[in-house]
Amino acid sequence: MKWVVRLDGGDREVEVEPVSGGFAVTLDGHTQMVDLVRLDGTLASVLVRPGGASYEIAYQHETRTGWRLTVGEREIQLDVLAPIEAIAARTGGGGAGAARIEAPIPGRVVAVKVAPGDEVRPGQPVVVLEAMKMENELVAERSGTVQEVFAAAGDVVDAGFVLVVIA
Amino acid sequence: MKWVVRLDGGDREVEVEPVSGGFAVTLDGHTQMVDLVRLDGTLASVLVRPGGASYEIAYQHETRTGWRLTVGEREIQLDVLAPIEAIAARTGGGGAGAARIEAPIPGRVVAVKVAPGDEVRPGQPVVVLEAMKMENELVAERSGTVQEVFAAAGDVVDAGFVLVVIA
Amino acid sequence: MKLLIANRGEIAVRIIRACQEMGIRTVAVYSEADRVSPHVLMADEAHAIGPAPAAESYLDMDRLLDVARTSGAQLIHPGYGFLAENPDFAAKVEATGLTWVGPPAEVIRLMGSKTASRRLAGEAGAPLIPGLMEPIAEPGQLEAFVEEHGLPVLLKAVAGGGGKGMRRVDRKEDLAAALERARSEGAAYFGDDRVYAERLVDRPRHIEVQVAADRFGAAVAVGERECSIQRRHQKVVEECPSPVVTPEIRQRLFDAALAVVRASGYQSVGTVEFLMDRDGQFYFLEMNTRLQVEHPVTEAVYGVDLVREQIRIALGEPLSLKQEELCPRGHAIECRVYAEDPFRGFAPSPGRIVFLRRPSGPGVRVDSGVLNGTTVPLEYDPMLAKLIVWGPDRPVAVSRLRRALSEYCISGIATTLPLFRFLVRRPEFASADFHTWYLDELLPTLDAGGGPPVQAEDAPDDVAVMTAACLATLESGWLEESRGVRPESWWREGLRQLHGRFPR
Amino acid sequence: MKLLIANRGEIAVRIIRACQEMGIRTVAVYSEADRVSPHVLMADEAHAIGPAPAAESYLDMDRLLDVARTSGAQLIHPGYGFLAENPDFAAKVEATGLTWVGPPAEVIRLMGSKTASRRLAGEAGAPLIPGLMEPIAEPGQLEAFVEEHGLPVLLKAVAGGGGKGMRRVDRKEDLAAALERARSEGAAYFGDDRVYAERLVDRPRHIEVQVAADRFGAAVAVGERECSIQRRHQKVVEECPSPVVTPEIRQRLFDAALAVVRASGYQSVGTVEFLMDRDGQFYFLEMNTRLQVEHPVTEAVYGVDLVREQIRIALGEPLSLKQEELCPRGHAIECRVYAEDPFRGFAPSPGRIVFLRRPSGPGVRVDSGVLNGTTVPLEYDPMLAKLIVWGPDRPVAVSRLRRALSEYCISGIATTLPLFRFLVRRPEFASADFHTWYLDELLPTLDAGGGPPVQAEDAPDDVAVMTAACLATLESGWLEESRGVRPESWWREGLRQLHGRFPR
Repeated sequence: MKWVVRLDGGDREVEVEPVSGGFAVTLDGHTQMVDLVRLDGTLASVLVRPGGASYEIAYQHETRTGWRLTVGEREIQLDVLAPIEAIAARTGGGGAGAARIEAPIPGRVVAVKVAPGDEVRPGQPVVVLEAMKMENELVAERSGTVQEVFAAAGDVVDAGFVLVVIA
Repeated sequence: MKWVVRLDGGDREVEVEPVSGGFAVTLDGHTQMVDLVRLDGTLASVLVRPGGASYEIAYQHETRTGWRLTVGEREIQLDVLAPIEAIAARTGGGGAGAARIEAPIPGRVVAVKVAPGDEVRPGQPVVVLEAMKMENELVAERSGTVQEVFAAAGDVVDAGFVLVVIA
Repeated sequence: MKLLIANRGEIAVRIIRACQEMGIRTVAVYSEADRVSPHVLMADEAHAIGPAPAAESYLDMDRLLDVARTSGAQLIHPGYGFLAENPDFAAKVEATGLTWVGPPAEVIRLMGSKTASRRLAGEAGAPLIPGLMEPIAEPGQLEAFVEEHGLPVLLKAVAGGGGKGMRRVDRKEDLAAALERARSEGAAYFGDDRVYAERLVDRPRHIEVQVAADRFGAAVAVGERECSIQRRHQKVVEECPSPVVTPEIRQRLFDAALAVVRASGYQSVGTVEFLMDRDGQFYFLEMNTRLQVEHPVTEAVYGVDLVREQIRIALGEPLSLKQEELCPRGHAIECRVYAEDPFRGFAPSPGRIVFLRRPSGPGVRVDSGVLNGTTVPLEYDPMLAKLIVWGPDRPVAVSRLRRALSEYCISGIATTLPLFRFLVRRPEFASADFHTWYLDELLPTLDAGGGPPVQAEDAPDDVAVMTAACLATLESGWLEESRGVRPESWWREGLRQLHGRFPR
Repeated sequence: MKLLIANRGEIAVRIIRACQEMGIRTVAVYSEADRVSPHVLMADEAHAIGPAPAAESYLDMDRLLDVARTSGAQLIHPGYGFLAENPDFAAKVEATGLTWVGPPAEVIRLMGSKTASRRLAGEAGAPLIPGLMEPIAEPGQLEAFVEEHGLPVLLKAVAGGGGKGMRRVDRKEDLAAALERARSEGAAYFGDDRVYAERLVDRPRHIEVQVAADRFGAAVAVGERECSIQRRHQKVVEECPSPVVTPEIRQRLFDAALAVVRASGYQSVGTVEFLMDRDGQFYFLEMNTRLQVEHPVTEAVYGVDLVREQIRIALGEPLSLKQEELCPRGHAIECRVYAEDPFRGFAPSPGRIVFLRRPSGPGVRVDSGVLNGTTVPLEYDPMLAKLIVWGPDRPVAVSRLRRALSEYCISGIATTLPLFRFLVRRPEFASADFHTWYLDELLPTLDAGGGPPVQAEDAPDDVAVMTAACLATLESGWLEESRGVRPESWWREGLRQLHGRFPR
């Protein structure tokens, strides 16, 4: 199975094939054996062969494509995309397709500044989200028409919750 | 909802009614408020009102009617039965109904000494179960005919697993 | 005997543990946000005291006294924060005939005033930072002070504390406006618009002395702590002993601290705080009339139990600690684990903890106020837990801290753990070359990008990339599908369609 | 530098932690039963070494040396158990050019023989229990010994150890048969049928001295431990210091232990074990040429890191410990948490751990070899973890132990935790009035019924009864049904039918 893993803005192509004792994973033309065992829904033991390097990895599937891994002392956020998605995401930025405003951290919606049908410009505030004592303004990243609004003032939302869809 | 809770061989009748903030629980004619919150599948916080006594209770639903609770420093094993079951279990002991030989601890089945249709006498060895380096002989508690055998030599079974049913 | 804890989180847990070891029964109180908090689960009894906002629960004095009365508690322990330094609450508790686990109300009141406590400390012989001894009545006083002592100066709210209510002024022309703002901030935060001025000490170290005194006049200094690693005047890392305090300085610190204790009639455990300049001169800062967050580093090095001692003193027993028997051993460091993202300006990060693993093993102690699977409430101080390590000397303690940090894992929310992992590898940390401005100066210089710089010994990106791809493969249902099982969720179905366009 | 750990469980974790703090990379090995054990997860690399049975994995010397070679490890740490006291393995390791973290192979071999080590200790001046200095060649020697020293006597396998291979004889007419059986047991367990005899010490205490010696001739005694609470010669609770050892006895114990160390040419950390009779006389028992399970109580009281010291010695560094600087502080107690049911004859209790909560807070250390949600394998020693508490004196340590035990929760399998909760409340435990037969004599006297006697302060039955009824109600689906949701499982359907016959 082929994936494009996006990390710090860079894309890496990865191919994963199940084999006895784990996965054969090809990255940058180099294939290694990844022996991955999940202990529960949040923790995995990973051994990479040859070499046997051992990693205890806590993971969260945060959004549809977004994963957060704790590898050793590092906390790493990355997106795992099907190849077609990676291409769409890269070329679609300017106009086509829908853009979603997601809650970057959990919080309480203080205000929704748009309604379906509104035109928005890049940088225009769309939602105000409060977490503890700080207010965060979420802005539109591109111009378009507000298609759907999934939150209202007073709602408490998790990270990754889609607040507004702009078409 | 009415239950009979069996603990150390004694039966206690308990009535549980959901009320706002928990359950009204009547035991020995005395009703108390039990505010029970489950944290996950194994741990509950219980506050008993009035008084507010707080208990952190780890629990396991071990067999169909069997529960094991850790209350403070005590580990308590009890059966929670529907009233009809309690009566059946109490009157049925001598002859009628089926008797089940269950694995008292997890282990590996070394030998099954009976087959369906065999007649057994009380005290007759039915299954040999090994846990670590010890072999435990499980014996029939009453006479009857072996109805079903659910285990074979070599099986690894959990506590409470029904090995043999005697009718 | 029964003790009510008017607090929550890790300090409530700490107090419950001390009580359990002393055979004292405990009464917890909880707001609606805290029904399944650890202190509720661990106490002998627990009572609801109101909605989540602290003003309607943990700060509701009458409600707390009510619970104390109906539960039959004889003592009230305030922990730190909330009502711990509120003299009115202490007075109410005592008026009700209950025992207040802390110093007398009038001592809390006296030391709660920055100017009154400065005056008292100065009279007792503790060195003071040059500054005004009285609140500023009119701007001319401030100008005269600046004329004499120069700039920069620090304007401080008389009622301030815990790093709040301070304003630095560098230019003469800003003085008047700064005074105005400092006054209105003081009024807003503390209900007291009085402000005074001190000379600003350049890049100082924060050194504090742990004290304990009983009602019979006995008092001891239980070593010093260094708490110079702060962010915006809030302590983040603390250690005992201070790496720069010599035996000679230590003796003078102890003398100054005990002079303040005696002059104020202090009874209970408490902390006398000092600033130390680059030349090793130290100055009285303030006294905290309560248990400190960082008390465990002192416990680790001196082998004492400060909470037990505090309760014993409150019960009228004489001090069990004797100055000549207090003998430090080794070195201890504490890190405060907050639900904040240190590389995004310490943005708060409430949410649900989905995975929690605490470090353990030799020389490691964790005082935690959160459970796996529970939600960190939005309403309170975001400190989740404290990690304390001890080692026979500072280098071993530092390497142990590094090891313990690598074992500590909290997923689901951002925490300050990555900051500590970064700090513990800095050369300034190893050489203890820091001051109270260190962190605020360091963090903006990092090419942040939302995280600490990656170190050579860190796990490589490749491992994360490969692991994420394997996890996505497992969750995609593709493995089931290739065994003839159809994926069922919309997400899996979508993935299947997307992948269907590519050769496998 | 890289170190291979030829072990599993908590001791592998302990060694990994020491290595991490020393900057040494670690190589774990695992059998098929241990793929997700903590030591595999924590090490820098991990290699499979075979199926679950120890003989095919953790005892497979060639396989271990293979992994050491291919992984590039320079050191091998054997932990305790498995190959830790196998002189052939130590010799093979050294022959391969690797560094063995332990004493030289010939010292292991020498001290592994009960009679040879007795002879050596006696010649070095350590007091010996009256007994034969050579294996019994023919029954007449045993009869002559009994003629001189009386009964009862203890027959011991020359190659025995760890409490195995011992047989008590009380009657003269049983001597011959007992000797026969002891010989065949020795042959069966240790491949060595040689047996010797000692006078049986009545209700002795087990006292042992922790030692450390380097290759330059320096040696220190790092205090003593008392390990008298045993079941069938296996230690269950250990403490440091011994509550009955006076400074004068301590000095004599240290002298005897160090004499044995010097006479044997010992290098590494190790333990010299003694029995002490009711009059305070002590006798050399044996020397353990490895790290002990109970080493953490010494670490807590003396503020040292024995594993770090052991690795340093193996690397050829001089001892960092000096006798005059070793200064005990307070008291520490360790409990060994086994997957065994102490109130059913210590029946093994393998299975899956469904809930695990470890105690924490001041003075508490847990060295654990298991994770929540994992299965305890059938194949190995059933020790899951060690709980170690420290307090400034023994009474505080005992109350802290009690508190920590109340926080410790392991569900899913039976453990020895209930035994410790029972023990810690016994008056004999508080007064330290015990001996090595104490537990074996006490347990049969209990009106067991499968658990410890219920104490007055225990939670009442009613709470369990009410809670179970509420949980059953929640799980029955009745609440959903009363809201119009039909129960779906067969169990819920059955319950609904049963309850349907009764009025609600």
